[in-house]
Amino acid sequence: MIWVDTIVQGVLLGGLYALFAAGLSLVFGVMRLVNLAHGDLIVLGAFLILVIVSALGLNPFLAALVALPVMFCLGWGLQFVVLNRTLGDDILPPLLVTFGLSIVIQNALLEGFSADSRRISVGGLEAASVSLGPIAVGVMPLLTFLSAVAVIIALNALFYRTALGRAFRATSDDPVTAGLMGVDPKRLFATATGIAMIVVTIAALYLGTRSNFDPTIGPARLIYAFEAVIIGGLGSFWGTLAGGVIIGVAQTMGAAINPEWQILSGHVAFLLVLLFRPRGLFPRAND
Amino acid sequence: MTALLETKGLTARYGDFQALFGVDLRLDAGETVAIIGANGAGKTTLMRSIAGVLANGPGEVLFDGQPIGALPAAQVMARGIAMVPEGRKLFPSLSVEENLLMGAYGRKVEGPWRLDTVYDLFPVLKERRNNPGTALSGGQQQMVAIGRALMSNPRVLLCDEISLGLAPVVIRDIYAAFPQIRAAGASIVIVEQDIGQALKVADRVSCMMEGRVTLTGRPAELSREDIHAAYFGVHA
Amino acid sequence: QGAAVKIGYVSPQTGPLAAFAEADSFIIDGFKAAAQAAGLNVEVIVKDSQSNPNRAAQVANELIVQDGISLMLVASTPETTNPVTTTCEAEEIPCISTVAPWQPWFIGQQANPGDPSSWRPFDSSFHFFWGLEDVIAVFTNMWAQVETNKQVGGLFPNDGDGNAWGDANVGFPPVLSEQGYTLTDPGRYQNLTDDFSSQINAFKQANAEIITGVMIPPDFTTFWNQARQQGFAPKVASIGKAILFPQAVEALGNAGHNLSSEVWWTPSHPFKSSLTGQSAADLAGGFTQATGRPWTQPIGFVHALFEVAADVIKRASDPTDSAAMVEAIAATKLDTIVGPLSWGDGPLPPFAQKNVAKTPLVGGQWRLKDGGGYDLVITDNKTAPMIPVGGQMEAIA
Amino acid sequence: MSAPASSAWRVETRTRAATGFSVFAVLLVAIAFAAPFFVSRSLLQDLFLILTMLVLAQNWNLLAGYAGLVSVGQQAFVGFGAYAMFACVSLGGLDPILAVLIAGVAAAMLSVATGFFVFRLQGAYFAIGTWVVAEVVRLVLAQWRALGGGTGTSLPNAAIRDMAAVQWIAEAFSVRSAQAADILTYWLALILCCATIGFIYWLLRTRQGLGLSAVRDNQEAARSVGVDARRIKWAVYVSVAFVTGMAGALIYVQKARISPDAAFSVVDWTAYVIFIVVIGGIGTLEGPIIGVIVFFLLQKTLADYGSWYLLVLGLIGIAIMLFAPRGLWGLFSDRTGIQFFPVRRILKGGPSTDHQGTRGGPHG
Amino acid sequence: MQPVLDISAVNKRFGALTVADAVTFSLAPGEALGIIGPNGAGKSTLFNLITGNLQVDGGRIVFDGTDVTNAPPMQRCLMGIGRTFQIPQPFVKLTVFENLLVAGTFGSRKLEAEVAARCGDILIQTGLIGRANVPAGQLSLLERKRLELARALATNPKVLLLDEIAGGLTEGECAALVGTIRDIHASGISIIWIEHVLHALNSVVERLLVLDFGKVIGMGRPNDIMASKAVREIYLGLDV
Ligand SMILES: Nc1ncnc2c1ncn2[C@@H]1O[C@H](COP(=O)(O)OP(=O)(O)OP(=O)(O)O)[C@@H](O)[C@H]1O
Ligand SMILES: Nc1ncnc2c1ncn2[C@@H]1O[C@H](COP(=O)(O)OP(=O)(O)OP(=O)(O)O)[C@@H](O)[C@H]1O
Ligand SMILES: NC(=[NH2+])NCCC[C@H](N)C(=O)O
Ligand SMILES: [Mg+2]
Ligand SMILES: [Mg+2]
Repeated sequence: MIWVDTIVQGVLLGGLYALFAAGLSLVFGVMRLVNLAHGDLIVLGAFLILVIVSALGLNPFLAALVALPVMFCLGWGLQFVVLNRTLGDDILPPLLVTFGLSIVIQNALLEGFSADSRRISVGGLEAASVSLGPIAVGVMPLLTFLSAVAVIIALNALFYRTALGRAFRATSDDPVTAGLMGVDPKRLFATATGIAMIVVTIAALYLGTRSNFDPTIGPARLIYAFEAVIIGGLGSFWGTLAGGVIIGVAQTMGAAINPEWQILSGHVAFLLVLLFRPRGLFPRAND
Repeated sequence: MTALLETKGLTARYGDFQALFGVDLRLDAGETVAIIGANGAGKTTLMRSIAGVLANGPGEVLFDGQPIGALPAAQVMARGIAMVPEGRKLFPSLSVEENLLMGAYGRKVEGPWRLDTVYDLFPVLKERRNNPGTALSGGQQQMVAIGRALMSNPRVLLCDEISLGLAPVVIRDIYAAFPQIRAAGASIVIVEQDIGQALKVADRVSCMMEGRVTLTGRPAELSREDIHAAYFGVHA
Repeated sequence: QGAAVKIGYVSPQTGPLAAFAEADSFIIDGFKAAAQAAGLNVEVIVKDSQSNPNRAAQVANELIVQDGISLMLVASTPETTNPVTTTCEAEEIPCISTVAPWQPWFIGQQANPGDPSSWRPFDSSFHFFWGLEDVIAVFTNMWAQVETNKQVGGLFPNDGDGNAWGDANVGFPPVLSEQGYTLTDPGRYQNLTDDFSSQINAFKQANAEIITGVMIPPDFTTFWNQARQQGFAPKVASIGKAILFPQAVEALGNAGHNLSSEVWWTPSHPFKSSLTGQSAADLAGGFTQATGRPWTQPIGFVHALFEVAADVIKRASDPTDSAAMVEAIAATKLDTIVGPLSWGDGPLPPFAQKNVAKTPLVGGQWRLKDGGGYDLVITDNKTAPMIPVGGQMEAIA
Repeated sequence: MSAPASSAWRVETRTRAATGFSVFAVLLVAIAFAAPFFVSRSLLQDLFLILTMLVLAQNWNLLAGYAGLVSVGQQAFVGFGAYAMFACVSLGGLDPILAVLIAGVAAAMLSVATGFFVFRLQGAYFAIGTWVVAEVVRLVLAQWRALGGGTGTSLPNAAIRDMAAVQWIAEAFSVRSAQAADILTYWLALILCCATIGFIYWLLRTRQGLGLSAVRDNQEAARSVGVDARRIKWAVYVSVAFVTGMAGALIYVQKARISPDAAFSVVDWTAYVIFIVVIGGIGTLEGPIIGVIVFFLLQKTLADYGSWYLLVLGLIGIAIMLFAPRGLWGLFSDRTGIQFFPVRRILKGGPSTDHQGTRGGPHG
Repeated sequence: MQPVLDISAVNKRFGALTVADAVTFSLAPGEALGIIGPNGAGKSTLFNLITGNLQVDGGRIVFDGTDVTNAPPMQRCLMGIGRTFQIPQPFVKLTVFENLLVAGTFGSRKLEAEVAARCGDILIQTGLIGRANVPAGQLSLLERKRLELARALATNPKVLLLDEIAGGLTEGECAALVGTIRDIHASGISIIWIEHVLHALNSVVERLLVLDFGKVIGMGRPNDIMASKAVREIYLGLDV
């Protein structure tokens, strides 16, 4: 029974990681941009939601809704003004600029909000649980997982059912030829980052309600998000979800043996997957 | 009468390397112009400069009398200049149909070319509509590339080496579509190494060598020797 | 009078540990004013460790080598105190540290922490705070007030505090078994863990009614939420570090009610500052007035650190001479705002006698106030009867 | 196109600026060795910091700038080297100086083990792979109870005092042993730094270095002319790990206290190092030298402004990357054509003497 | 005599596209073979298979009596296969001379000092001596093509694979190039040359191989091949 519970909890945890990773996957998939500031952007989102909650007295879910357009614009501008300049064959410029950005965001938040531990409260929902047979599952982790699935479904629909998604894929294949089709790659990339920031906002909501956060907490989970994206394979959203779940389950299984191995097992699972599938589980055919 | 599309003294460079030296080209409405020239003469460079993919140096590109030389590719395309790029350049992640739909992404105007009329033009594509574009034969890929460009109902169609790497039968099939494309109202610039093919479809021919136009004329007026000289830089 | 005596002070003013240092400038301003009034010619050079142990060692070195300080003061968690103390030891500069239980401070700086026979006292470093024996006593005293099955679940991370609290020799395990408690300790987890279901399962299986440990705030929140979601409801939860600061408890919403913790200092501690004569309540009130923020426990200790500094400088034959300063520190007998302090005579094992001075410790519970927010109520004072209790221990509803 | 005529060909690498610089460099190194005689201790410690960061930066630059292996996991070797040194000294009772050497070997061995894994990955995957590997090494070492686990541990004071030559230096300079240890570690750092720069410069001037430049420019073509790209990259990866491990060990001899979070800090040992290289100019030997000086000055002037310091540092890094991607040295060298470490082989002599001279940037 | 290069039943596909279809031929020591065929026929791909830049899907490649089907490119280079790339691939940040030095030292496992003079001679032979100390990134296309040839020569090959090195040359340049290639051939190096400029090709090679859709559709003496109907139709298209 404990093993079942361990796996279920791991899957739910994987949902959280997939949520952290989905925005990264989008940005990585469309423009090969390795965004080291992703974790900090999630924290930024959490602070934004917190500010909205305390300023307008809104329910956190509504506050996240209010934050969405703000974060979209922020992402759009960031990509258009700064990150577009770093794209190219060389992987260093994006690594460096986003790392710089990560430091800037962290320290700006420290200046603005101090190092205090914060929390977005969702009241009774925090402790609520539903029982699935003999296993008690928290409502918030379940919501997190379901949101992750919803985000993945939505991103897939966007990618495979809309003209915009087509343009994303085409531009990702070949920005120059996409230009001949009337795509302005710079704006398109900005839109992609804007959408990624919408996902970031959703991730921020769950980060902020699950546990405490402070301005420096972002990078700690970034590595799991990257692992999820890479395990899944570049450009596969379902793969990203699978990657998140693999890491989540590896962590809880490792912890069940001994909590010392919890985080290590997640990393080891990642290394093992890559040892056998260096391009991830569901790589795109052409890369 | 102003030309539909005109370049005046167009230059272009790749870094330190100058690829075009003051190219003048003119395309009137309804006309088909062929550009011929050896490998590396600068034909593709000229197409790319017009389409806005390549930032061009001094010199002008006029479309309907308006300067478009400084516009990015997306805006050139939105005004009605579509290109079939050298090497077809299909999007490997997209199916045939999605590739075609991409063609209308930046310019959605009513016109003769829609998904169904493109399928009528190249019926074989309809059968393969859900295949990845890159799983087709070279000739079929070329059809997708042409169809994709047509989807925006362009006023000018730039075709770069559409016969490249294709068997003669396939080339014949593809060129068989040209009368229909012209009839539907597009003016065409084709780049072609196959001189015979070029002379057959074109109203006028320009020959390029080392970044310059060395000869222009109507096919009937041009002698073998002239062409040969312009093409290879020497008299045969 | 000659040149000013230079005091170096290192604390984590930015980064994740910054809450420990939030009162620094308030206290140092107070100290400077008081020192001047007392005719002391001192200069305080403040450095920020950025919550980073590498940086802490580096700034300590700068203080010693560049600024030529005569006395090092350092506060707040082993991550700050240990690198600074190690540096001072090597440089033979007198160093006084606080706000870290003495074991992680002392044992954490031994070359082989696993081998007690190899432990050596320090030459020039001195520490004042309580120790694990105190917090264990306080916790078990509190637990004794509530009817339980004596099954305890332990949550000890793999960090300076966690390794010390969970240590099989000096930590909780031996004392708990002595007192008839059964400890379930699943193992050292890494900080910033996102899932505690393995611990919760282990505690459920052991039917634990008491939870204890020393956690960082985000981890405790994660644990506590997950425990409630999975239907694990202990009667008592006594946690170090995580619920130290009122903001952290408030971040738990209503779920912080009746969580218990060790209490090192409150405004109701019956002590006065040897420097300013202020009572604990005055000091806390002054801080709230100056900054608009609620009082926190480190305030008293940082203040006491400067009290000792002033006292030592007054007494030292030559405050710029290391040996003289070390001698003066070792001879300290001072009633500070955190209680009486003296080195060399505490209830400590022989190896720590010289370098450690202990301060009183009591236990308390966070209680929800009617209008929102929390009060810290002292519920056990058996270990320090001079500190008044404010109520009885209550089981978590 | 005339017929081949073997005649007196000559190949030169020297430039006038470089000849001038080499005289200056020899002088500088001599002065640097003598520094303990006349500079203050705090300056000496600053110099130690600069030298060790420079070693790390030159190594990362060799890896990323010359071999195209962008690693964000160099902290694995810093930390592993440091832990190996601690183990040798605290548990094995060895002299710290010997332990530093052993630490280098240990780090090289670690790199062989991890190389099998990370060399399966390319580009951004490689970068993230190295980061994960470093995390794994950190988490594993955090379980090593004898060295304090997650708590960390300190070097016994006696170990430093009894270090070879410390007593001797203490007497010669009549200083306390802590200061003597500083002098010794400074000299070691200076030797390590000179050896690193010398090694890299030597490497670049050998045919392996030429092969490395070729691989970086065009791997396919390099393979086609007989360059074993894989072997060269492996060799670079392992030797970088060796030196990085030694630097890590040396840094921690001086710090005397270690904990997993500090020793495996991605920010301290990789991110700052990358900043240094990029600010100075990647793919040049001069760049990291400029970079480390700029970095150090920034740190000195801004460190007391808390979060603002890091904020400004981040902004400067972003600005340099966006507006001067070849770094400060690149800006300078592009304008003046000056190089202090020329590696370009210039062909002289031969039957026709009218060769065009050369100017322009270095290989990078 | 044992062939220096023996290709048997080599296959290669890119997805649905077959670019080498049971290609079989061999090259005698000292022979010069020309390969022609329409664009995209798979000529360059064939070179990539011979040099190991691409892996075959099936078939065998034997060089100098050794099976090299699975050998990495650098090993084949060491054994004596030198090549030029159709799209020149210079080491752009190295000078022209250094480009040759890389090839000379690695391609024949020698020290720089030993190969420097030979590199100098090759620079003279290929007319690049005036640009010896210029970064290769600054060369014009024609110079890049010459560099390809020079660099391949510097590896001291037994077999030289030339991919469209005469495209875009003027008559005079073309004649000079043909002269150079003849000299190289005369020095005993076997040559396989892909070229669209037929008169240049035919003045050097002894045998022509025609490739179409990855298939060998003709092989023989140049005059016979040029006269064959299949070639006229497929390669020259409709006659001009
Ligand atoms: N991206 C580039 N960078 C540098 N030089 C280039 C680039 N693209 C083309 N060139 C050069 O510009 C010149 C003109 O090339 P272009 O592609 O326009 O020729 P083309 O006439 O289309 O030849 P082909 O018949 O082979 O397609 C050539 O010398 C070519 O090498
Ligand atoms: N790496 C690759 N992946 C997929 N397809 C490829 C690849 N390389 C070549 N091709 C395709 O294989 C076919 C043959 O290409 P190849 O370059 O061998 O032709 P070629 O005969 O040399 O033509 P040209 O005369 O134009 O140089 C072309 O259709 C090309 O697009
Ligand atoms: N850039 C992206 N993430 N693209 C999404 C494509 C993912 C798609 N589900 C696949 O399996 O291929
Ligand atoms: Mg072209
Ligand atoms: Mg080819």
